[in-house]
Amino acid sequence: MARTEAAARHRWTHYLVVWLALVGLTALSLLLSFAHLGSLDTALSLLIAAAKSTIVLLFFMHLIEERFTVRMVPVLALAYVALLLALMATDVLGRRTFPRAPVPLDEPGEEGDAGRAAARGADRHGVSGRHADGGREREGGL
Amino acid sequence: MNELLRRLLFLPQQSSTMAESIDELHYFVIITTMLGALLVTLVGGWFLLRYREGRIQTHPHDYDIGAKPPLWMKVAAVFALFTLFVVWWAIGMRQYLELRIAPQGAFEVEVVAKQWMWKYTYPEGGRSIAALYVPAGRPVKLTLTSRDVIHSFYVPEFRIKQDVVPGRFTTVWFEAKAAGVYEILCTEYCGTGHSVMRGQVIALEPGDFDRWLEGEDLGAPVAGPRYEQPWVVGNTAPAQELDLVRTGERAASTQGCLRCHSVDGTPHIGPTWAGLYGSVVPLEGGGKALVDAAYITESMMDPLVKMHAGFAPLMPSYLGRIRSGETAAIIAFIKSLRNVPPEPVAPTPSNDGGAP
Amino acid sequence: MPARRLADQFESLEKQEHAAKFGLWVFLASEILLFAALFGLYTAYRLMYPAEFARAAGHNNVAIGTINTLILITSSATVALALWAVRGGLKRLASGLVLFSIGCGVLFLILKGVEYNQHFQAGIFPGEAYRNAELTGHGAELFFNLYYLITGLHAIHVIVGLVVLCWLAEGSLRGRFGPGNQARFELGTLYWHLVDIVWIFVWPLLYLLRE
Amino acid sequence: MSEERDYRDDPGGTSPFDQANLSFPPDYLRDGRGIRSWLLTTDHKRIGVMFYAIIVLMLGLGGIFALLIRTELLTPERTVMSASAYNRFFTLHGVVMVFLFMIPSIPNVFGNFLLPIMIGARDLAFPRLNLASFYVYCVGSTVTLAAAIWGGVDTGWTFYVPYSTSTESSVFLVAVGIFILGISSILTALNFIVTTHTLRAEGMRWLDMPLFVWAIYATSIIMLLATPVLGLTLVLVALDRIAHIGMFDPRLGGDPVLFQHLFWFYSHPAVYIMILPAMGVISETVCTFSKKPPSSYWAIAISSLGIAFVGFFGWGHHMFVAGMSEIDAGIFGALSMFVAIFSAIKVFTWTATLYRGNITFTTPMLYFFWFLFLFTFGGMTGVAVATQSLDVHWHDTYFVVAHFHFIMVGGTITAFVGAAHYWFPIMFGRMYSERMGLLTSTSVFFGFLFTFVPQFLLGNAGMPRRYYSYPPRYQWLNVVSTGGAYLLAGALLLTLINLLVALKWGKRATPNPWGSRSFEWMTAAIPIKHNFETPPVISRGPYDYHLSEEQAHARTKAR
Repeated sequence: MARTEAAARHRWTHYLVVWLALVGLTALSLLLSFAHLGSLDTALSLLIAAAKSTIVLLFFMHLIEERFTVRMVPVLALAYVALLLALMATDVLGRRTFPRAPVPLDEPGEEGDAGRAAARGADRHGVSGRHADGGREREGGL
Repeated sequence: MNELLRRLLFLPQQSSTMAESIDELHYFVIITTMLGALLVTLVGGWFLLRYREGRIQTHPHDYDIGAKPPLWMKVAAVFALFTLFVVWWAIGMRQYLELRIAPQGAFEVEVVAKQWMWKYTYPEGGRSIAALYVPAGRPVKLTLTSRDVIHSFYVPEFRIKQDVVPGRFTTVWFEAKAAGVYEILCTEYCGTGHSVMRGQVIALEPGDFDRWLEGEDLGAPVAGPRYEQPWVVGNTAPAQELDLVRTGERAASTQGCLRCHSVDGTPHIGPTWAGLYGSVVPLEGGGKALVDAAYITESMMDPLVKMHAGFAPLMPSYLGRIRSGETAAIIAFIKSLRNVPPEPVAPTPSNDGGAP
Repeated sequence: MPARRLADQFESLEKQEHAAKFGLWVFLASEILLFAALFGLYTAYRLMYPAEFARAAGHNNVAIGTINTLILITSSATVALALWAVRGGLKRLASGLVLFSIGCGVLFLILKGVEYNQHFQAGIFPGEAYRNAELTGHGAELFFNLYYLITGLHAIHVIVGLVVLCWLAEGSLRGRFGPGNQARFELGTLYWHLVDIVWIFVWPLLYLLRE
Repeated sequence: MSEERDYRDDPGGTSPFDQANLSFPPDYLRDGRGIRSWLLTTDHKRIGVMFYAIIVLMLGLGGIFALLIRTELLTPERTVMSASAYNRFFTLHGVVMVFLFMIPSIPNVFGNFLLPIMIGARDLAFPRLNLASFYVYCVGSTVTLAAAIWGGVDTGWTFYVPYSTSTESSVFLVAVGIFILGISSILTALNFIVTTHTLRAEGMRWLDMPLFVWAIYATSIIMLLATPVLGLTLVLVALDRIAHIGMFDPRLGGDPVLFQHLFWFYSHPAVYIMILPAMGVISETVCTFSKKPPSSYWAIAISSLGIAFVGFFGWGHHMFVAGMSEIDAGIFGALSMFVAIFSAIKVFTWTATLYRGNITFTTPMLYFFWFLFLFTFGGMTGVAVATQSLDVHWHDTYFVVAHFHFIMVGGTITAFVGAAHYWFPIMFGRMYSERMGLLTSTSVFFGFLFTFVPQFLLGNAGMPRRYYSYPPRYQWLNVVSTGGAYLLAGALLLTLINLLVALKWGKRATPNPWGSRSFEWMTAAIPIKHNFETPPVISRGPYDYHLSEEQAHARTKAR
């Protein structure tokens, strides 16, 4: 009970401050997105999103007042999300033997030479050395 | 030793340059695995006997609730196991990279898989179906893609396998140690015909291969191991001169005809050839047709015009893909089967077996 | 129906309430992994088609996205305040705040609908029906597929959250929740915050990371 | 009202049944009669028993499909069915065995029944959620099986795109069915986790919990975090089939390999959903019948959690030849090894527990012995197939089939049947025939060996899985395997008959027939509705064999 009473002792301004912080971060993220910082964009906006969600978790959802076991639950879940995203991304980024993005298929039945030409192209570019670009648009990166 | 273990473990011949080293790791891993499992079981079994209730009653001092193996033993066991796994991983990873990265200057062939056949395109534009012709003793790199679903290109004797993904180009390479015929299997489940989506790698001596590439009908025997493959009639060296029927048989197998057409009357994807020649068949959309040389030729070049009723329109056109002379030879072969009694080929309207 | 009743298997109310709250957190963890699958696909496809994704994201209406972000953040704050009010015994304030949050949620959905409509006008449909002439290429199609899937799944959660909020509003209007009797109320608010957290990530991914 | 006692009633009991003999409340089987008292029960034991019945039914169904497949494989070409029928049967076999039997088997039957008793709780934390989980499971399995009638499914249980999005069979229904089953899994897992955290009896610390509880707890973590990913992935497949959303469709630029990532992100940890509870059963069995604490309680408990966490790291070793990047192959290969380390720690600990024990050789113990061999061998071959270059040869051949059947059948089913014997007295208050038990157990083992050892050799020889017709050189091994399958099926059927006979005619069991110290045996011969008349107070560990049975009871204060 002690914990909830402690929570009840917050003044309403406490929530106002948290809300203002969230709005501020939102505005910051929006402004940064207009600045077009290139590859920094992604990192910064995700960082801000992480900060915002942490604030919501800690103060709106009162995780800060919870026991250790409860606190571990979202941490664990987010760790697994990170694992899934990281290893999927590693696969996509690390593919060496063929174009990273799929090439369009020919219509079935039609023995188009386009696919074959693409195959040769992919083969040449994708495999024997200059694989990193594979002739497809992948400049920039995330 | 290698040969003995290979036979004990039922492994196929080691016909590629990579196969032997992979098998060596295989022996190491499997022997350790079996010894490990056996050791644990024997120790466990011995404890079960030694400390059984009946014996404890006569030897009460053997029962000790607090008995534990010393800590160093556990640590050592875990450490040893960890080391073992790391060694496996290190060797396995090195070999895997070797398997994945083709050497420079490999002979390149493009492979297209579709339900349920393999098609190959060679650098000079030559093509073949089902049978992949490669030079022996030279690295061959395949670039694979699929037209429909995921397939997997597997040659057990080469210890290679690579999924063939639609919309992507995957590669695999091998170097056949000697001329011969090696089986290709599809190992990624791809539908009704998955298990008949097979083919052969036909490795030729380099000289023979060049002649084959130039379009010469070798007619020459291909030496190699013989598998009992009921659908491939002549994949090893016949002693006598090849006659037209034999040539047709061989052409039918290398062109992949026998992937869909049986020669003994068994129902399959396409109409059986047994007793086909000279018969009158019902056509899709009504009508009948007499199966003669003209009809067969037309069906090969433009299969969808006069479809045998009850079969799916799966057959590709062989126009421009079949060597001169092969058409005639295949017709001769079909003709030679005219007296083989076909089993009642009831073209089943249901989507089972061969005619989906 | 009395809100505080001790089930047989618990020895104290405090423990029972802790169990309920912990259970909800565990459930939220499961929900996060549900979204993870879509975010995983987003990551992979964005790495495959970076340029097309950026161009397609530019087509999304940043204004609507940002307003929706602010709406959800605000509703999250008011829901948190409502819990505070319940704890402090301010029943009318609590129900007012929950009703306000419901309004925010509905507004969010309306704006979402407006945005969907804009996309439909431009011929941006999910899957094979896609027929926008400007943003061609598989990357753009995949982006909008993911857009519909992520926002769709999120919208489902918003709707479920709104149902939960309605239940909270009804309960607090009838005085079912009060100081020391806010456990169930808190569960409802936790779910609503999850909706907010997911959107906090959706917003930069679908709207901000553009050309 | 007399049938269905409100669970909020005073546990001391004033129900009509209690009045007959106030000092002995009726056991859970007799507390409330009539079908309604079962169908609407919130008693975790009754829900466990209901799961038991339906799950054994599913095992039988999956077994029938297995026999059909094996029969077809007797000859290289057609034996009894067409290729498309064969494809439907192996898919059904996989789907039924994995999603309808294996995943819910031990957790939902024995976990449900025993977890609360083992931690001294009166029920699970959310009894109604538990009942909901049961009905969700029923709905899910009905939908899934409806697909079998509605044209069948021919994708294999892995649902690889783009085949699953293009084939003309009822993939949609199955995907929906499995999604629903996933909800059931998540509800059960949530319940177990919360129960373990909040309902431990007074005085019971985490390290006082029986090892089975640790195993179920670890399993629940995996279920909870992995299942949603599969659910969503299958929804995407289903959406593709009805709305052509094409998330993985190469025609629309999608990448089928990503499906495999998401699929195995669930389905690899799912292997541990299946084997971890089995390990829990084995830990209990080995301690009880050796009359010794495990040689390291800590090692088994922590390695359960370790497997749960590290199990998520290995999914990519299903994709070494799928066109995945080499970097990922390296990472996944290395990470997969860690799971094996944790499993090995368990195997060592079990074996060491036998050392200087006082071993009663009963049927569960015999199952333990088979498990020890089959699991060790199956697990080691698991490390072998996670070795990249070897996997290239083995991938999608019968070697892999044999490997995972060693774990699934040799591990999980062995432990499931072992558990069925071990906990039979507490669940139904009767003793089974020990002689028949030993006999059937031995037949199960030999049936198993004859079924699956030839499959290892077939895989080595290069026979791909899911083959309807195969080159004739593989035939004799297939014949041996089919023979073994019939032996295995017969043995399992005999086991079932033995237990059913015991249910009716077995000797009445005493409260603690095995002389165990674990907490579930501290109750009445058949537990009463709320397990304990007074909440237990625990002041000892679950494997304190140095205490006499009376002392053990005294320090549990259960009854």
